[in-house]
Amino acid sequence: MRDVYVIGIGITSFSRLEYPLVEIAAYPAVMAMKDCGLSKVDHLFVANMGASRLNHQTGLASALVDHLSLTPVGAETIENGPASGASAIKAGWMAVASGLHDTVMVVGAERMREANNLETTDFVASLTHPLAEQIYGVTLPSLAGMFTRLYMEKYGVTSRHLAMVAIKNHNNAMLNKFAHLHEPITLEGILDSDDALTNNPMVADPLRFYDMCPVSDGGACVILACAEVAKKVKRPLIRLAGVGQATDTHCVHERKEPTDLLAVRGAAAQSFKMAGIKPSDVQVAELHDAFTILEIAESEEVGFFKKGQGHIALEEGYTSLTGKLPINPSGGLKAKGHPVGATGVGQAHEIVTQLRGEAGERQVKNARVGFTVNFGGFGNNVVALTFIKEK
Amino acid sequence: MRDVYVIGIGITSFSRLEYPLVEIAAYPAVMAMKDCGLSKVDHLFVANMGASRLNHQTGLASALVDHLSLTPVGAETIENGPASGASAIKAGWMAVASGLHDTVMVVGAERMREANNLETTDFVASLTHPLAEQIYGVTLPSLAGMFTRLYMEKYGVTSRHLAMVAIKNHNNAMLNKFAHLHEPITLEGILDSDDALTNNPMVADPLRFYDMCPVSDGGACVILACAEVAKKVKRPLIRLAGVGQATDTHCVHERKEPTDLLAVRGAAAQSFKMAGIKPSDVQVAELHDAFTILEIAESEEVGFFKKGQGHIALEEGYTSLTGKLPINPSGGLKAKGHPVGATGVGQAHEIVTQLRGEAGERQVKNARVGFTVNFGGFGNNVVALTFIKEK
Amino acid sequence: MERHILGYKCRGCGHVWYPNRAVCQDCRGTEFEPVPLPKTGKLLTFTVLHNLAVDFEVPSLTLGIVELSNGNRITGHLKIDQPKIGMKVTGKVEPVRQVGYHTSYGMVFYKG
Amino acid sequence: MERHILGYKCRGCGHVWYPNRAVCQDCRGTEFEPVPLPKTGKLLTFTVLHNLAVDFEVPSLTLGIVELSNGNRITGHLKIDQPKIGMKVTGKVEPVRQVGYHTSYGMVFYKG
Ligand SMILES: [Zn+2]
Ligand SMILES: [Zn+2]
Repeated sequence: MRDVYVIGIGITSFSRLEYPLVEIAAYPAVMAMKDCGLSKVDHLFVANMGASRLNHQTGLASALVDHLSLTPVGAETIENGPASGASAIKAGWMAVASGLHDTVMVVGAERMREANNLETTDFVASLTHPLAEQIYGVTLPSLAGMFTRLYMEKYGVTSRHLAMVAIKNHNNAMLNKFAHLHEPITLEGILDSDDALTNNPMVADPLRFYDMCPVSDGGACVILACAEVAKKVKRPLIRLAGVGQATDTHCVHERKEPTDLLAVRGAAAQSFKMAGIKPSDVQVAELHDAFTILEIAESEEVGFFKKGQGHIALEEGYTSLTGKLPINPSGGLKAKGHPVGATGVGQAHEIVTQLRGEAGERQVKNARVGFTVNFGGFGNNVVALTFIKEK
Repeated sequence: MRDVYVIGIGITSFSRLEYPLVEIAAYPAVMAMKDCGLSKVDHLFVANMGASRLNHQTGLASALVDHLSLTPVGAETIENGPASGASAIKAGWMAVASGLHDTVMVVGAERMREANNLETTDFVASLTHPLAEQIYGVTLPSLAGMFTRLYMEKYGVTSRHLAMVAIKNHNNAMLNKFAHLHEPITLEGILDSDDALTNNPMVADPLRFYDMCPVSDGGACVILACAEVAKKVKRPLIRLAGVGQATDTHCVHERKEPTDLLAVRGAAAQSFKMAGIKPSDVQVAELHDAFTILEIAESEEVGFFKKGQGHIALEEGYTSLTGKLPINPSGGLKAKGHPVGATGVGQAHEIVTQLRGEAGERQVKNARVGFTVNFGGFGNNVVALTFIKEK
Repeated sequence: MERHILGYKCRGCGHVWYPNRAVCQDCRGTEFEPVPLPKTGKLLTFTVLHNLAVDFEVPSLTLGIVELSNGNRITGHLKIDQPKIGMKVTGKVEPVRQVGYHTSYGMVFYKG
Repeated sequence: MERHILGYKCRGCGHVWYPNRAVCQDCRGTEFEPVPLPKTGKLLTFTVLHNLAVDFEVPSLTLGIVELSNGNRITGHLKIDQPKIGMKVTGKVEPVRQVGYHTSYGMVFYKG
């Protein structure tokens, strides 16, 4: 197995984008090609979840490979729900590590805001079990709500802790021009004031509006390459050192300990093992905070903190931009945005930007080891990536 | 790169299936596990195109991996339009060849008949270019119709030749219990009699009803493994010896010679080269005859016959079940059926069945080298696989 | 006739699964026999959901996970004013969703 | 004002692409300027399509590919009784599809 490097990156704003999906996908791809100076690649993987239903388009990878004038190279679309992005990166890693291809472009793209909010909610809910969850109107927020209630009961997490995740990530997003939300929020405004319930209504009790990520359009791209190509390119050497994946029961109710996220635990352990590092070696992480509770729970499951201690670390500022282990410096899904198929690629984009030292005002100092968790469904298919900057 | 073998296969009937999509996917998977005696695999790839739009389900691979009790292994859904199946097999091949996994299950599944015909047509048409084709009501049959008209003009193919493809493949399907259509047809009935235009109306002039494949539900599975595992399993050794893929322009109107299928040509050439064989070494082939004209055109592009000579070979019985090179012994998409995401896996299933010598009444004698073409969009993303039986 | 939600009992090891699966997680058996699930149990967790899919014509839904008396767990609707984790509940099979002409039946839990 | 279908002229090499692409196939340039496509050309191939998507309220559509006078090719509707490969055609930009409130305009070709 060969070493695999990220040699080029690109991203769009995560927000509402008024151009066709293939152009949302092409923009970061062209940016990434310019970033590394390559004009051709050997293969294309596209991560997308909603094109068929929300945008009336199938065969997106085939459309993109032509739009980028990369024909006749092969192309596939990879779907793993909201973890499609990291799954596509995993596929690209496999293609390069195996020696089959020297360069692989991975593009994540999604255009969700063409549909209205009810349609989008219903679309994302199609991840749940058709016969045992969907028929009840179960949505991802409702699963998160039930999970949060148990988490609070068991570990002493409060609404205040959840709000602190939101505030931290909104603050980080203020420093990220690509982020969807540039809106500073305060405990006063979303929790303590008389208007708090109006500003921040219940959505899936105990989760409130500001505990949820926005619905975003957006695209991101990473170009992967073998060492030989990576060394020719005049960019910092960022190695995709660890790739882990694990699955869990489809129905949340089947999980023995419903507050455990075993797929996160398994994927992270694999990723660290492949990279030859420990959780404590990680210096910057992007975790899948589609709901505020998930940042806390994942930070425990991957091994940064003991189970039930994530909210304490948060409270102590350990995960702030200036803390010992900044989590979601980009703003996370919570404030950077969540164009589902693009999210995992966007996380990798942020980590590479950080490890290169190109993150500007939100730069985590001297970060050499970065990590991402991309979470499919309600944690039933999770991919975790480890990135290491080489000298 | 390691050698990769197909060690287990399974399939459902291609027809109308009244059970949930995940069960359509699980049935052939269980059959394939029983076929090779494995109860666990290292990874799952699912090929599917329509679940999100037609069946209101996303994250199908995550659903299936749990339904088969294969958690915590990783799983992804791969989409490449009607070539999703072969693309997923390619991904599985990559995972085994690279040494990352020893065993990979590839399942193709589709449930299309839950939707009505107009919806299905519109769904498949979402493969065409949104701005330059879809807005005109362009569908896959209309692209095939325009292609056929030129092919007739240029190479002397007639409606009679097209009907002969249909009749041959319907006859083959009569010998395949898994086929969708068990309906013998004659030149008299579909072309020569007074009732022919009623029996066989124009759909996309010059293509008629019997030039089109049916809309099918169905699933198929192949389990891939490295040599070490393959040799332990008590099944004939069928090696996936060649994997080729190529893409072409999204808009058919952009192709310099609109009667050329360059992606078929490129994918086949790559596949043969990797397998170390020539087109003339192939003894049985499954070609993507979603429209009768495609069997003829592909048989030329892959190098079985010179360009413009495919219909002559057909006429001479060269491609019949008892001919020198039987094409579509299963009945092909035309009569076996076309559950889009499952089709490529179904083709592989047939070739493995033939090379094993387990095809019963439709057995091609002493076949040792088999070949498949799986065609995404209207030929803009094509995957070609070569299978060789080892002694 | 009283409606039931079905569990699937593995013919190999006797474990009852809900919902159904093609292969038993415990013994890898592939044959199952449908058995009615019990209707009483205790509430494990719940939420009140305010953003609903378009076909629900109510302002909010209370959803919960219940551990049934046989140990199986199930997701369902709660028709309970002040649900509490750990409370005893009893289910009835009722219409839970209407999409076009298709009515889905599912478990609706009441207090006690 | 007369409507046009736009081609995209590469600022690098001058090639006009239709439809647009992000990268020029010939010179790998990424900047394009929209230019109106000519409306006359010759018919390359066509079909009469009888199975239409649900939003077309006509029994059949005649679709064709036309090579325009500048060499670009375009797919469009034909309003021609007896189309023949090679015949001269002239296009007008007209409504071609209505999905809900959204009208798409495209090229409709007439004889001559
Ligand atoms: Zn069992
Ligand atoms: Zn150019």
